[in-house]
Amino acid sequence: MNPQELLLWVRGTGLQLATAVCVLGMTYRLLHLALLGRKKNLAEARGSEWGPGLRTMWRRSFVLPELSARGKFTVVAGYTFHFGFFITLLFLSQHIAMLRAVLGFGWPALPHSAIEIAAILTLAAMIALLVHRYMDPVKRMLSGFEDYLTWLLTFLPLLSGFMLLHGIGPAYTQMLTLHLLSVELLLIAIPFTKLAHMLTTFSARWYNGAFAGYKGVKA
Amino acid sequence: MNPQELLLWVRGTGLQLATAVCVLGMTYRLLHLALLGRKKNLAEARGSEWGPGLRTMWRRSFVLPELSARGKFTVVAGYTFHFGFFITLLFLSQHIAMLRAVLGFGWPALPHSAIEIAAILTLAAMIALLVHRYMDPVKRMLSGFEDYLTWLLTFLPLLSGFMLLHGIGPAYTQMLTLHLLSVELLLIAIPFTKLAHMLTTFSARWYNGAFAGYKGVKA
Amino acid sequence: MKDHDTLEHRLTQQGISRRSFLKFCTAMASLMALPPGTAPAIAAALAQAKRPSVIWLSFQECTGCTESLTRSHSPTLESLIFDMISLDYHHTLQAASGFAAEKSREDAMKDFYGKYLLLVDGSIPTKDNGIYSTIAGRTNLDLLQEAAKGAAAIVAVGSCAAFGGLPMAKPNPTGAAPVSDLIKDKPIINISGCPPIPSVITGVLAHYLTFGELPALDELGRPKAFYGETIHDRCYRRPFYDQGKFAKTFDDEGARNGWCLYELGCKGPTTHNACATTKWNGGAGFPIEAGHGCLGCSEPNFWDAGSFYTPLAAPTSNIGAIAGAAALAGAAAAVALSAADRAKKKSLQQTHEKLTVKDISN
Amino acid sequence: MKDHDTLEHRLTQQGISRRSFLKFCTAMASLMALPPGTAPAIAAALAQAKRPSVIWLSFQECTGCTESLTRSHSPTLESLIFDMISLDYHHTLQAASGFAAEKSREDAMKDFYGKYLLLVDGSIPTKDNGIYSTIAGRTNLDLLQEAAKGAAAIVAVGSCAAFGGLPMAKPNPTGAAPVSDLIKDKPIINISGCPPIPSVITGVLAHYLTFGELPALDELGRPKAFYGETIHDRCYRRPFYDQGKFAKTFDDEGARNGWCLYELGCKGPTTHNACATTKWNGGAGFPIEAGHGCLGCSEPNFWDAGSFYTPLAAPTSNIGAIAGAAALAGAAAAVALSAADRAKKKSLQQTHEKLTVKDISN
Repeated sequence: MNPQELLLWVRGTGLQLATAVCVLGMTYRLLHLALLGRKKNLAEARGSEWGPGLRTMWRRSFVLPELSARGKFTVVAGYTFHFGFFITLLFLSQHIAMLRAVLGFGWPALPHSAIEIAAILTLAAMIALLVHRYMDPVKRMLSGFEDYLTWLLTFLPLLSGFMLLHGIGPAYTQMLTLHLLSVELLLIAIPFTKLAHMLTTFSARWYNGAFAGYKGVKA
Repeated sequence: MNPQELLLWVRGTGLQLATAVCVLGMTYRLLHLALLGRKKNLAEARGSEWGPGLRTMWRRSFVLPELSARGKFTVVAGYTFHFGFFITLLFLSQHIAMLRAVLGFGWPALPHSAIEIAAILTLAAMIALLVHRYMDPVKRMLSGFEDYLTWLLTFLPLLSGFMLLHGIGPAYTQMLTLHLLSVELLLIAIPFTKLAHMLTTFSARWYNGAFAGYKGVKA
Repeated sequence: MKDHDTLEHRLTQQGISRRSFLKFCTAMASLMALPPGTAPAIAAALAQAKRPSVIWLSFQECTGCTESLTRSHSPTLESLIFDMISLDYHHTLQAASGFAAEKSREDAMKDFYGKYLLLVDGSIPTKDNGIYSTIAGRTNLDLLQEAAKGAAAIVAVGSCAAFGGLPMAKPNPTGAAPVSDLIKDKPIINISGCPPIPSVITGVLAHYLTFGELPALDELGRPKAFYGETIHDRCYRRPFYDQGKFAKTFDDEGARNGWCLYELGCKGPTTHNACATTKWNGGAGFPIEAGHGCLGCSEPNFWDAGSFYTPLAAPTSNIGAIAGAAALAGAAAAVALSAADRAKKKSLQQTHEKLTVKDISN
Repeated sequence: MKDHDTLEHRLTQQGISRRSFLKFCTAMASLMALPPGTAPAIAAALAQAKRPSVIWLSFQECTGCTESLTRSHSPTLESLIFDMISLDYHHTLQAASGFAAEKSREDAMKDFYGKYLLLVDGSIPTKDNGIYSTIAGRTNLDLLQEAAKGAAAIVAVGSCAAFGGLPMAKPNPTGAAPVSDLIKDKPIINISGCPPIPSVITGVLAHYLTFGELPALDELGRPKAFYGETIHDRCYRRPFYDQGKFAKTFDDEGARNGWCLYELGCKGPTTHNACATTKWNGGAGFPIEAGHGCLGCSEPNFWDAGSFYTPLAAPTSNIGAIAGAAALAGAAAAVALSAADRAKKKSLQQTHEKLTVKDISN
């Protein structure tokens, strides 16, 4: 298999496989959670579920004052990483060109220098979080193999993408292949790992809010 | 004065003026400190001055465990900013070309992508330190006009240099002029502000170490 | 047709000055990125070079490669060199025809056994015993295998001979194959491109005549001097790629400003060739200069690498349909397993046992 | 010499086909970045354009501008246009000489008062009443002021006329000045460059003939269509600047690889001109393509902007000497003031008073 054939495979069959695994897995997980068949709550509802549920989804996406006990560092680096990751993912022109080909529509890209800033800050935040995870005694105790694996699977697409855009490392063909492969690995890992939190975190927040709302408690 | 004449002035007379002010001011400050005329220590020396002096200069350049009480954030952001600033200053090829023209010798440059990473992390660290200075009640109390001024004077060369390299903002001629002007402002400010610590901090550390060494105390 | 006199002698006969000849050698040296001092060495070697016998076989091809080479931009000298080494057998260019033509090929193969250069353009059909292309009643495969036996080296000219090209594109009805798939025991140099750049083949031949060996090759058998960098590496529109400025259509403002053609499907980043530096038609330009993205014609499988107008970042197969099917399958699995869980719960309830987390499907 | 027939008529007379003429108009439209639909409009306007009277005055110059223009790369059409509008008076190109030449200038100024175009190349000496350059006994200054009065517009051709150029470089012994410093009441267009690109002047004249007005100008009076971008913006070596790959000498590996010439003094980043896109000598190349950095010849004061071989980042004056002198002065001040402090301390000690921090110099 020459480099062009390998690239063609990751742009075609490879991406199809990864997408299939990711979508199938995540649809199953979410729907399975929804259909778990909890006991019907026989108590009279003292408030609505939807309003508080959605409100909690929204509110828990931002740092509450009482949570800053987690330490400013984790909060700042964590938010930098999540925001930077999504800016890089959704506003780099090459990514938009890719999404346009899949979705049929696109949106304006950010200038490359803005993406560059986001990407470098994201990479730096991820490295800092890894170092902190390993240095901090409590975090270290709480971390298992999966935590380091998911870190790596998230880091690789960012790193290979940065190298591709900056012409660092192997030739473009090989680097693009590596970048796409790393993305496909990430897609495949999502349903089987903690990375599934990218969707379940919102349903969990909704459930918490809705539960409190049903009981008439301020969520 | 057309843009070319202005650029010529900042590359010539402007830079001469700024250099003269900076060198004159700093030579005066350092030598004046050295000649302050302290009372001769009549006690017998119980140890040497030079060894402990130099050792302290070196040791205090790194974070001592007991100092981490200052807070991890300030330490990490502070070191990132200082190291990033000097990497950008000393290892960007354009800067080396400039220093070679002045000093008569140069050294190998780092690749642009490495400089870019250093520059973005430096800018981010400086912004984070500014926000922290303003948000933290203690730091805010301790900060005066000069602290914000020196922050700005340090930030502007980095920002204008980043914009120049990335083609953001006005045309190259104007942007290069602005970058050089910001550097000249910084040079002029050094002897008159806290920025003088870039040299005095080392002499102060030496003095502390030498003083302890003379008394035979472990510095 | 077999006067093996020196190149210098022939050049003088044709009225080519030594000055023009030296200019040509210097250009070749710089084209192949050899140190400047090499030019005199090339000149000395070329001047004394004996004319090697060359057999040129054309198989499943469109004659575009020959057209490209004979229309080289400084025809006097380059075509002379080309001419000098290629007279023994060439379908298109030779005067002889029929039995006489085949005879001259057989004579050359016999007389210069082990020493002649074999140039091939076009791919070779292999399906159904190769009957899809025959010359004088013999299949291309047969002719190639026979001619390859006595060849010193084989030069595969054009993407069809080098990588299979258009005839090998899906569904490849003739079972077309490149030379390197069929011949394994001879040095093969691939000069890919559809067509290849004329001065690249002249350069390779000049290198062979000068040093008596083929130049350094990349992992796909192409001379590194010409295929060592991508179109993207040397593209004059590269700054706009780096700045993220892209033409979105072929006639928008970006296209008029000369911005990068990546989003219009340019394959420059993954294509190794010298178009951006040597240019075409006497330096007049190359496709990207004319406002069209690179097709990637010097790379393997370029006809099957997705649309010429789809960005490199885009998938080459349908992702939406796969995602839809996967979502349906996932939903079905979730419903089925949840139903099973509920049934289990019900039966446990009837025996007054309790369903625990461990019991439900995951 | 004064047959004001149309351009179309003259072109037909000269055997220029309508096809060639339309090609020229399309090239001009694309050169000036006008919408594609403009080409027919230019053709229609140019074809019917009456030949405007033009007076060309040459002052302190080297004739390089005229040489450049008359050696334009597609001479048939461009020089025809040029020829058509420039016959009334031009030192170098006209057949007449002596009194006859001056007479034709005076006649043109009288006959077409308020309507003729004045083209100027070379700077104008102003020191000692401008005696450093005279024609027919009259100073350049005098001739310019007289000719400017009746001009519809003035075109300053070349960096000498536009910005003073070499004659105005330090120490400017003749008090040379550009046209725009001396004439304030007429529209002036600066076509800078040493020499300017031939097609730029043709383009400007075609624009004037088509639209009856000068094109949009930048803050230095240059047509934006040609001087809107820097050499650096369109340089084919720009990717290497962005990657930080620089040639360190004119014959190192970087130079052979075609890396950026910034460290060898290229002024491309601060130079506005069209060299990188229009190229020179029929598209053969431009200085950077020949391996030499841009001199910045189309910018003001380019002779005084430091060495052509000093990087843009480097200072243009001696910093080391200044720094040394400043260090000495600083040391002297510190020693002097410290001595004063010690003297003060001593005198205070004698009166048994104490020296405080507030007493010492700062």
